[in-house]
Amino acid sequence: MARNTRIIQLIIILILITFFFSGCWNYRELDDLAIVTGVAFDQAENPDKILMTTQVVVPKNLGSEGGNGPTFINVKSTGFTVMEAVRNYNAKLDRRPFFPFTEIVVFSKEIAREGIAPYLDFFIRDPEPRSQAWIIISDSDAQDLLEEFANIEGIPTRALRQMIERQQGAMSNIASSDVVEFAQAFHSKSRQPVASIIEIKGEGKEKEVLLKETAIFNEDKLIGTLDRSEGRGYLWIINKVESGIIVVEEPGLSNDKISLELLLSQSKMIPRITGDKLEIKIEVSMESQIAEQMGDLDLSKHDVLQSLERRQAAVIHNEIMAAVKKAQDLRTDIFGFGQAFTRKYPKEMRSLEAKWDEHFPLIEVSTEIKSSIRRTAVQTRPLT
Amino acid sequence: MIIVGYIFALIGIILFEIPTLILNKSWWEMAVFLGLTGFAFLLGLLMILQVNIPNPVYLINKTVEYFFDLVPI
Amino acid sequence: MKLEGGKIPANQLVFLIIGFIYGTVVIINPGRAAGNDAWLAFIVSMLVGLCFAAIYVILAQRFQTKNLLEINDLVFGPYLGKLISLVYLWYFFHLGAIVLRNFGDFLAGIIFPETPISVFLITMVLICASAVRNGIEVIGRTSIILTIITTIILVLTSLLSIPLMDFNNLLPILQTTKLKEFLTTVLISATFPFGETVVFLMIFSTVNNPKKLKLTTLIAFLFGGGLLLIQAIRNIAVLGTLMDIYTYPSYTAVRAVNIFEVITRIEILVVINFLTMGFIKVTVLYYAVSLGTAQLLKLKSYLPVVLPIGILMICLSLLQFESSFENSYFTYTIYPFYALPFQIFLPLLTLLVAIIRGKKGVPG
Amino acid sequence: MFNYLAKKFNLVRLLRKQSTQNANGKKQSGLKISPHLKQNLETLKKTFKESNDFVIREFSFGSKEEPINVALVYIEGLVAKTSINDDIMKPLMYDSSFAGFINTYQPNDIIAFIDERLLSMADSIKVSNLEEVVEGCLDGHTILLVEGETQALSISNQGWERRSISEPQGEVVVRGPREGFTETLRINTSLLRRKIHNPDLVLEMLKVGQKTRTNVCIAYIAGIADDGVVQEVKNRIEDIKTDAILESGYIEQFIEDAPFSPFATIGNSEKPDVVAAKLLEGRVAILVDGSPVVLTVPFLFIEGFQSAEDYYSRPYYSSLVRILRYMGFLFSLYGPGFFVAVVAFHQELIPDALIITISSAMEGTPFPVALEAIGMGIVFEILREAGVRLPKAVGQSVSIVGALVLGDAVVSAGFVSSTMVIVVAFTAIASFVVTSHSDAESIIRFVMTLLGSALGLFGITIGTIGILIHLSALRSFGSPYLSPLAPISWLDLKDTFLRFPLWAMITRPKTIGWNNYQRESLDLIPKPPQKKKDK
Repeated sequence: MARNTRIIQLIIILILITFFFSGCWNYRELDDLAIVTGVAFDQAENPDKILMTTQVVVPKNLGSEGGNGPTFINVKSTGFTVMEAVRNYNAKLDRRPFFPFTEIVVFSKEIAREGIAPYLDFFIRDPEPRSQAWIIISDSDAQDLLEEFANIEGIPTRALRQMIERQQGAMSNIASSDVVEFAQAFHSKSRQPVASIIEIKGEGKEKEVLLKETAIFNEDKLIGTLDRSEGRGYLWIINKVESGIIVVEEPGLSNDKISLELLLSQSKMIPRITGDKLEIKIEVSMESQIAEQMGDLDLSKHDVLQSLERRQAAVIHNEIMAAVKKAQDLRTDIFGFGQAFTRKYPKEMRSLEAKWDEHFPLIEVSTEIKSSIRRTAVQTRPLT
Repeated sequence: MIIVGYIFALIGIILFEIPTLILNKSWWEMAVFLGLTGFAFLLGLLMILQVNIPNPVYLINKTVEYFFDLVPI
Repeated sequence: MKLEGGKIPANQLVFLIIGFIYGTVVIINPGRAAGNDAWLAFIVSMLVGLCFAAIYVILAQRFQTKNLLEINDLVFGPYLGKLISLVYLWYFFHLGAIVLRNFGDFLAGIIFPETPISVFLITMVLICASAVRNGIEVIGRTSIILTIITTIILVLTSLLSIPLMDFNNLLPILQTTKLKEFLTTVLISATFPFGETVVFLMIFSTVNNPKKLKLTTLIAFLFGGGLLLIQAIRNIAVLGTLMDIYTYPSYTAVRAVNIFEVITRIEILVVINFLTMGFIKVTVLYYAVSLGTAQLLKLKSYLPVVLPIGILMICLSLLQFESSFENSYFTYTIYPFYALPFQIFLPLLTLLVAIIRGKKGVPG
Repeated sequence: MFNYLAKKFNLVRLLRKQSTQNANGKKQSGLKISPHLKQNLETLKKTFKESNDFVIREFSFGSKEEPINVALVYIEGLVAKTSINDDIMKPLMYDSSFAGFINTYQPNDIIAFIDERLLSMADSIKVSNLEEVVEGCLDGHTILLVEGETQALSISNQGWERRSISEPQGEVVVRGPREGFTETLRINTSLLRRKIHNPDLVLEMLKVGQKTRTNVCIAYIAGIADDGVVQEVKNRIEDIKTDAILESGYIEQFIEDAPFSPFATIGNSEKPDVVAAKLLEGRVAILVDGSPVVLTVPFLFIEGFQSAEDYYSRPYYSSLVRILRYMGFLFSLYGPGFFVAVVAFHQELIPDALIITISSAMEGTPFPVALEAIGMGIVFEILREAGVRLPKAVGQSVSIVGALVLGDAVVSAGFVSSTMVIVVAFTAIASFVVTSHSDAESIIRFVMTLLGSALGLFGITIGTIGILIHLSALRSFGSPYLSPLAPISWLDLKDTFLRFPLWAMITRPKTIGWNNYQRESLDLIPKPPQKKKDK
């Protein structure tokens, strides 16, 4: 009996004390917050300062009974550091900026060339921003990407994010990474990060944005780009190709093309050290189906199919080798070959790792591609 | 403000414990309770008033570091 | 009259020890220095911890129904025994304050940045006090449910973060870290959390059937160690090279979970784990200190000392570190050596003296 | 604490004085029946304070010369009049002459003679005390007093208006018996007897309430129920010194283990099959005259999640339903609290897909979300109370007005956000899933909402730990309240989250009926019939 009174007393005291002590410090209503969906960094006029543009949604105009006003606003602020710029918002915005729903982080090319690590620290250290925001390098000014352009989503940042995620699933020829992936690669001694580049075309109402190519970095500095086929080469190597179209020429005399739709792909890198030589073998095994045929060859024949498979393998091989060549020319190990060596030859790598950028270009890359064409979709023979 | 709350909390604790102790006539327990509470209260009050109190952990740090120097690892 | 009349069955002790071991490790990562070998370090340190625990169990079984303070009295005589008991009590008390502080640092630093740390300490101590006042039986029963919930949450978060995992991150084994770093990690995680189970010498005496203690402790260590292992593997596999730059790797690791855009940011589950397990850890230590103090002062009941000790614990935990940097310096550098005497030397000494002097507990 | 306060207000001293006075003033028991009929009747009249439902019917029979004067006393409305006419008065006044009564008449033997030869009533006992006469009257017996005798016949022919056995409103089942307990104790015990045809079913009668003298029956199955628990129940009931027991709820509140806990530690049911099942698990049932609600002890936390129907339908679906019940319970505890905590402290937890929807709904509502949650909670409780108390037809319209009109108007007027209405409404529905703990649920829901709005999820977790501590400290007649979860009992988990098939529930609950733990044989699992090997 006495025991139970005690508990009640304690609960009462607990409640009283929680109320007494919590002046509700962290209490912030949803309608005190400005939900940030995207951030863009540009060089401010003062070369020491950062120009930070933030996209904030206006929920009032978005909901089911929403009004007709703009669905988002872009707010600019400057500061010597990211955090200072964030604080400076308070002088500009009627609500406190709230970062957990940030979906993209855009950097202008010039900032990317100087290095983006200082900006990323905020996204990793601070508990608030989401570390899964996509990193985008803008061809022109970063803030322009947050301006309105033709899209279905209604909010530019959302549209950009959807584009990147769709692109991965449907095309797989431009690599992208989020803040954590970028930071992991940047932090690692034997791997370098990549990101997507988006460019703006047209003006005013005609304005549209498109995913252009893959940016490759050395440490945190942008040093080059991979075009689309090199981009897919890169993705083949790191086993991230999900889908895509491989266009091969029809066997025979005509120049007609056949589109092969990728169904399945799996790749592995196998490092080997023989003496002083570093070798790496990329094993790709993939399956595809014929999605489209422009010519009129009967594809149901066994040897035709085999030759198609060979052509397909050649295309993949070329893409891979192009990507490797580009990276080796730029001396930046975006593929994580270093990591692969470290896992297999930790002892040898201890000496090599220090001068990895010298060893990396010397790696001999070979491929082994198991290419197969499984189906011909619903057609077995061409229309003609 | 904090001090007022603090004193209220203290009074609460005393009111919470004392009746049972009186009913059971456990005087020694009461003495121990009051002594400990008094000490804790004083310590807390000093901390609220931001008086510097010697930190026992520094002592521990110093001692262990002394042994570090003694035994080079 | 015994201060604690309650008895707990051996299976409750299992949960209590698991909760205690998993305690603050949910958030604080003792295997920081070992990088991607942390999981291996955990296994080794669990074995070391088991050796520690063997001493405690042998001691407890030798003296059947006696708890630590009574053993000290019996083995070292009333005066020296009291002194040693006092030293132990200080250790438990201080450990409780450290755990509390870790708790407050995390909550006030990450989850509620604008709220003063004392709010969390006071609430936590209050809830622990209510558990302590209810006695060991209630603590045991509460620990069952909390530990089961925690295990479920841990497994769930690990399963949900499988898409983010790259098990290659676990490789290469024992190459990137040097032997010294590895051994340091083993030492750190043997003293924290495994060696801290020395506090159970205060609780072993309340177990129903002391014969089962060995098995119980073994199961608890294996299970608790298993939880740490799952967690360590998850964190390394998800975070990879970034593992060592984060203060709270578990928290960061599950942040990235995103299933169908609906199950996102489940790191709050980790926080809940931390709260419940931290509660068990603080409660056990708090209980040991309260009971010990009452025993030392020959009180009839330990209830009156519970709240004052709570206030003192809050004071100490606020006082001891100026900042979380000092906290982590202490935890990773000083603490292992500070804890070793309590965790291994004193119990070993007690056991040896007991054997030499032929002291034994009266069975029953 | 309450003792302390009572002392403060001098209540204790006052009460002591009162009770000594009572003891002095009361001393009239043990009055024997006197041979003078008139005197007895006078005393009885005085005892009943001339109440007009107390009926005395004096008549005489036998020979004209030596008529035997008798009197029937009873309380109008408690007895079956036709039975008095046909089975008591008629035999005495008519049949007595045929029975050769005059010849064998012996003084001092007349009561026995009437009892043995004349009365055609099944149940009659001889009483020799006026106290017993009064008691018998009050129980609905008809008492036959005879001039010159120091004994009286107490004839049991109760017959009062009673409600027929009907389906209990509170526990409706789709599959299972439709009968429910009624207000009459005897019928209730008979319902139990009809379920359990076993002499081991013990029904012990007690009278509780100094003024109401209510019959209370303790039922248990000897050999299964724990003797200690039975004794404890008896002791606690006998210790009740109060005026009135009007409903089993009175008994519940006087004997429960944790009077300050929001959780009930005594179970109740209106269905004989449920009570029979609990008796067979080793529990003790308490039946109270005048109440269709039967109490069962010990009551465990998980019993709130078990329903009779779980055992009547097949195990898969009942397991699913049971899990849903736990989910509903959790949701109704944490729904508003969690929502407030998330919206006011941990906005990052809201899924991407919902953040815009929720925040646009929250936009422009005048009150802080915590206040909204608490206010809507109160509105819901009011609506529920209004709906329950009113007659069915009106009650429905109240809930329609409440749910549809009020809910819709509140949102469109912009007082409360639509998300909050959804949360509160769903919470409300979820809270109907587990009815046993519904009062605790409402209280804890408010506490959780407060904690959630003060400290976010930290507050909720702390509150949960607090409730867990409280629950694990509770006991119900010796059984830990949270058993079989804590202390954990692996065997009993068969009937906790999942309901195992009946043939797998071999043992009785560990903390309750363990002194006779096997309830069925081991190999009851249905098997295909053995094939004959004749071909």
